[in-house]
Amino acid sequence: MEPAVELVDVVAVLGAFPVLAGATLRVERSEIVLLRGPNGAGKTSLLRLCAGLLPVERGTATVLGVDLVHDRTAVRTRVGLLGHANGLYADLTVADNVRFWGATVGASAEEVNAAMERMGLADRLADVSVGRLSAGQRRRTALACLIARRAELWLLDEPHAGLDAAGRDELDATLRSAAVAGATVIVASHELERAGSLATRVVQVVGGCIREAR
Amino acid sequence: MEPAVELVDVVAVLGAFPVLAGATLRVERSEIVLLRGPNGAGKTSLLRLCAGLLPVERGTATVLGVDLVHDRTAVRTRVGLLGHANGLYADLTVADNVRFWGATVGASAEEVNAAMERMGLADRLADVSVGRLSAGQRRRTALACLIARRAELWLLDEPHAGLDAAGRDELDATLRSAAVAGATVIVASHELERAGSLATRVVQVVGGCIREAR
Amino acid sequence: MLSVWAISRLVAGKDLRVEWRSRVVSNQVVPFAALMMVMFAFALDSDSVLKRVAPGLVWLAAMFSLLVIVQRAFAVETADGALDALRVAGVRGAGIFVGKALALAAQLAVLELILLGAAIVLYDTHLVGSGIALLACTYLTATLGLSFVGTLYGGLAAGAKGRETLLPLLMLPVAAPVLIGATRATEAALGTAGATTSDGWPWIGLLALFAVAFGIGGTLAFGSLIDE
Amino acid sequence: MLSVWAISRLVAGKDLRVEWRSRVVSNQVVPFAALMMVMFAFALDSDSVLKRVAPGLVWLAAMFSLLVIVQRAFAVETADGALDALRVAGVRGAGIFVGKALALAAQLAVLELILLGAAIVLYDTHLVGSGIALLACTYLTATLGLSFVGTLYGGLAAGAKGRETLLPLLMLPVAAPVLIGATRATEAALGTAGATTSDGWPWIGLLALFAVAFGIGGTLAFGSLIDE
Amino acid sequence: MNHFGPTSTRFTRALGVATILGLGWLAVFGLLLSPDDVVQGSYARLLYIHVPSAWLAYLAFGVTGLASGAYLWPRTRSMQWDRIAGASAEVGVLFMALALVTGSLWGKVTWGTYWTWDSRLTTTAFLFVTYIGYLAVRDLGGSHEQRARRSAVLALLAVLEVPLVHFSVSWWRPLHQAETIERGGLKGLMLFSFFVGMIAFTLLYVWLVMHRQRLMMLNDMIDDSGLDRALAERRNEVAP
Ligand code: HEM
Ligand SMILES: Nc1ncnc2c1ncn2[C@@H]1O[C@H](COP(=O)(O)OP(=O)(O)OP(=O)(O)O)[C@@H](O)[C@H]1O
Ligand SMILES: Nc1ncnc2c1ncn2[C@@H]1O[C@H](COP(=O)(O)OP(=O)(O)OP(=O)(O)O)[C@@H](O)[C@H]1O
Ligand SMILES: [Mg+2]
Ligand SMILES: [Mg+2]
Repeated sequence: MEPAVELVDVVAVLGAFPVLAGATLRVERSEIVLLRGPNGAGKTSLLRLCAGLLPVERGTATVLGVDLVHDRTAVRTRVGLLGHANGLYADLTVADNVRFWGATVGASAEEVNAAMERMGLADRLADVSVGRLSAGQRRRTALACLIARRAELWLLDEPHAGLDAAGRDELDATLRSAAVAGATVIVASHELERAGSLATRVVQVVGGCIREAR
Repeated sequence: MEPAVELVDVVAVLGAFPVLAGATLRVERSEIVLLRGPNGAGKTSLLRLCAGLLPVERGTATVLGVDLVHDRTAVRTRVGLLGHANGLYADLTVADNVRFWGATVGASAEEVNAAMERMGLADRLADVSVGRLSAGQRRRTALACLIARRAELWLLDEPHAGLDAAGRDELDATLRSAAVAGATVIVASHELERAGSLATRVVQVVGGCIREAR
Repeated sequence: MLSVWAISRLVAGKDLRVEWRSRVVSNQVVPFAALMMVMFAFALDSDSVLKRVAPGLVWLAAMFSLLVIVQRAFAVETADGALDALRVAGVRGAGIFVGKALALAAQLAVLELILLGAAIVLYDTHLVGSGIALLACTYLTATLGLSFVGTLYGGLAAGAKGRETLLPLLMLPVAAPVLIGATRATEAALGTAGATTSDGWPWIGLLALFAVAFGIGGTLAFGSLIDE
Repeated sequence: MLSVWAISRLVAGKDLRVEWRSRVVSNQVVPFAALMMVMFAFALDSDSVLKRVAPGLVWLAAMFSLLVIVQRAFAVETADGALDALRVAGVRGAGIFVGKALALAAQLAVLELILLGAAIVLYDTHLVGSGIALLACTYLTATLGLSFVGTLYGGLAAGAKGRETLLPLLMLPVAAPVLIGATRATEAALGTAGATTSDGWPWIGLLALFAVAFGIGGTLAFGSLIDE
Repeated sequence: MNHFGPTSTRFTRALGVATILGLGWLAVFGLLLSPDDVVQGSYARLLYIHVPSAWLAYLAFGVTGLASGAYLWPRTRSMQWDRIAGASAEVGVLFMALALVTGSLWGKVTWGTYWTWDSRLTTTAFLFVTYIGYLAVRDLGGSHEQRARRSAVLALLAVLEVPLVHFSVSWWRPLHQAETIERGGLKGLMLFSFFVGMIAFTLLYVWLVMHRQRLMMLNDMIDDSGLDRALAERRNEVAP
């Protein structure tokens, strides 16, 4: 089977700045890869590139068999991205949000409920507006939206930040079971102990390039 | 000497929701206190209350000798708060931002430079607009602004989130030396290992109330 | 993958639900528009002039309100990165465009109804029987045209620096033909300054053409406009 | 603790620097305002009417531009929680108010100069010699008045839900006296519709009073307005 | 040191010379040889600048539209089209401004006012602002492709306004001259001078667009070579 992500010498720019400066990376299906590296190394950019949000300037990039250089949009329904922002509508309730994001990929009501259940949002918080949640509760909602999307490739940018101890354990379990079920997971994180024990492979990002570690 | 923070049975509301439901806490000068607790427990609210941003509904609250029930504004020049948001101007450069926030308390140019130096922002990044920084670089800038403010009471809401390994070490060293120099530090965090080893005391927040731990 | 139409319904439903929950348009934009009518009356300060220009003022007020509603509609999307999330979710541009334009049209339609009513009362204009059909057509085509233009440029400005100010710059000159057409057609419908109903129908043609052009253009192009 | 005046200078300097770096007002609001003048002319569509109402249109356009600039000025503060940070930094409300109002006034002053110039050319109005002092006084007092009102309500709306739409609703009715006063005074200065210069000076009194009232009121009240 | 070479070639130099000659020719015919108008006297000579600049602005916006279409069409996609579109729009805005200014001056001497709310004048003003908006969007930043795609879509929509301006005189409140020239309103030496003006302005347009377009290409190349340097710098960032 083709690899989930295959980047060869990828350069990507924002403004005139090369956020990725020749990144080469290959991720097989069902792997859980941890991206680590200093601030400004290009982790977020790498994830956004894989999600088809950032254009490839030079090099070749294939994600889930789709060539990103030619068509960045085709891959999108099949990946799920949790960025630094949550992508939630503050005026809608938690349930509305999860339902909406689930609906964009045609998730059923049960799947939506299961996702909310999983992140501990099913009872008291379901009908609270997102605008009234604490930071961690919002992050949980965003994760529930992601889970409801049943992606083949999960891209997570510092997913543990803001979550409490229980939420972290729940998240790790979710990611592990997703990987077992055949999904591929790429996590960018600065919490090396936690994310390191979750990952099957650690990759170091420095200066827009990739160095394999461990 | 009076304690840095003395809360007795404090109740605070947002909308109709009691975010603090009778919190009692006493923090002595030069302590480093870790607030831990599940998502939505009220950690952020507690910090905002101590900074004079959230009104006291019931109970008594004294911060740095100032009675918050009567005057929430008097305490503000003397505390520094790093919230979930960074409070930066995206169109200004890193140096402009740190200079501006330093100037609000009359910090000198050297102090501003030292703060930027400390967070590793002095060379390449100093003249970059904040809008072009990565998440962690923004967090570093916000911390530099905080350091330049030379507060007596430091209130930090998940300060480690987004920082890389070097930044975390630098932050911890900064907080320790601030405490040695007489400042008081209260940190809300979910990274229990790191923040736990930094703190001199751990306090558990649950359901808007405080339970001492350890 | 959902069809464009399914996505449109989803997005429109979401936008209307946001409005239902936050009541921003109903509680704030409607009074704003009404207020604007009063302000115009102030600035002009002469009954006879007012009566003559009432149709123009209605559409001018509608256009400024549109600006505010569009700003709000895209502020909701960009406040927490939802527009990015929509793109990653593979929601196609066409679907977002049609969905947001429909929700916008629905809100604008209500607003314009109130404005027209206000004009008829405030400025003491009269509706002649035969003009009703003309007025209804104007109302329909102009609302659709404005919604399409608003959504198109709202999306383009959404990601940009200083979007609060870029949007009016882009939108107003392009929406101007709608303003002219709708004003002339409304004048004809109301019989202002001796205009007759038959003067109005050619303008409906222009308005319809405009709505169709921007509807199709937007549906085709929106995806590439909001993509980086 | 810094004096209110020092804080004001700091805040005004910061706001002007943001504008200097982003060029939003100069590149986008100015064309927008110019465009608005054209739109009004369009909706009114009669030379004789236009000439009579030109002064009113200038101030109406200035007011809508003010709206956009205020929105931008406070969007900068709330985008990343800087307003909260200012409050925690113990920056007193009075200082923020005066500082932001001054920066606003500076930007508005430039804009109005352009609008007045455009009106004189576009609407074919003429400046009589004796009216220049009157016009200058109008310009000064109206600009200050508008800036104070704008800053006050901008701050009030900044934290609120749907601030894009709340601000116009709050601000326009309060700014209406400025609109009327400035219009009448400008008419007198330009000699529109037979007005003479002496008709204008009482309006300057009103404008000055307004500016002083909102200046003092804002300085005293701003702190408690932006505080939760 | 010049890595990129000048923006001129032998052809554009020849074109430049031809343009200058054409403009000189226009001055001779327009100012000296053509007769005074019966009604307007000498002021009618403004026609030889006013109308060509307005028509060349139309042409320029049309070219922008065509080039944008060519960019968006997958088979012909090339950054070259985007640069032509941008250059043509810039020159078009310039010509439109010239038409507005000469029109205003002309209006002052014939209608007694710089500006009036006639349909042609107003729609012209809108067209002008629309293309200023187009240029503002080109300036928004982002990658070259992003710039090209966004502005191409915008140009295709904006070009729809050109017929609106052209036909507006016959729609309402006409004060401005209706189609005089198409209907053969000009005769003899006046018509000839007008043609000289059209030719001179067309040469000027082509010349300006070629240079501007090449300048843009060089700018893009500088950006790209800047990228190589930035890449090297970025790769040298080290792990702490
Ligand atoms: C600011 C004022 C003016 C503007 C913006 C303006 C604009 C234009 C434009 C855009 C055209 C091209 C029309 C087309 O073919 O579609 C044009 C043509 C023309 N203009 Fe003007 N104009 C102005 C003032 C005047 C004045 C004052 C006169 C003379 C009294 C004048 C005489 C003409 C003539 C004779 C043509 C050629 C008409 C034809 O044969 O198509 N313009 N003008
Ligand atoms: N604007 C609001 N209106 C009503 N309730 C709110 C509002 N903001 C927060 N809350 C509620 O207040 C409670 C405490 O929030 P707070 O942000 O203090 O929690 P926290 O301990 O910081 O949580 P986290 O670890 O997720 O950051 C939460 O249950 C939240 O739902
Ligand atoms: N809009 C932009 N324009 C120019 N440069 C940018 C922009 N956004 C980010 N950058 C730069 O790109 C580089 C990579 O950013 P990225 O967000 O990918 O880093 P990261 O590895 O996620 O960092 P962090 O750990 O801080 O989140 C940074 O050096 C940053 O300064
Ligand atoms: Mg990042
Ligand atoms: Mg919190």
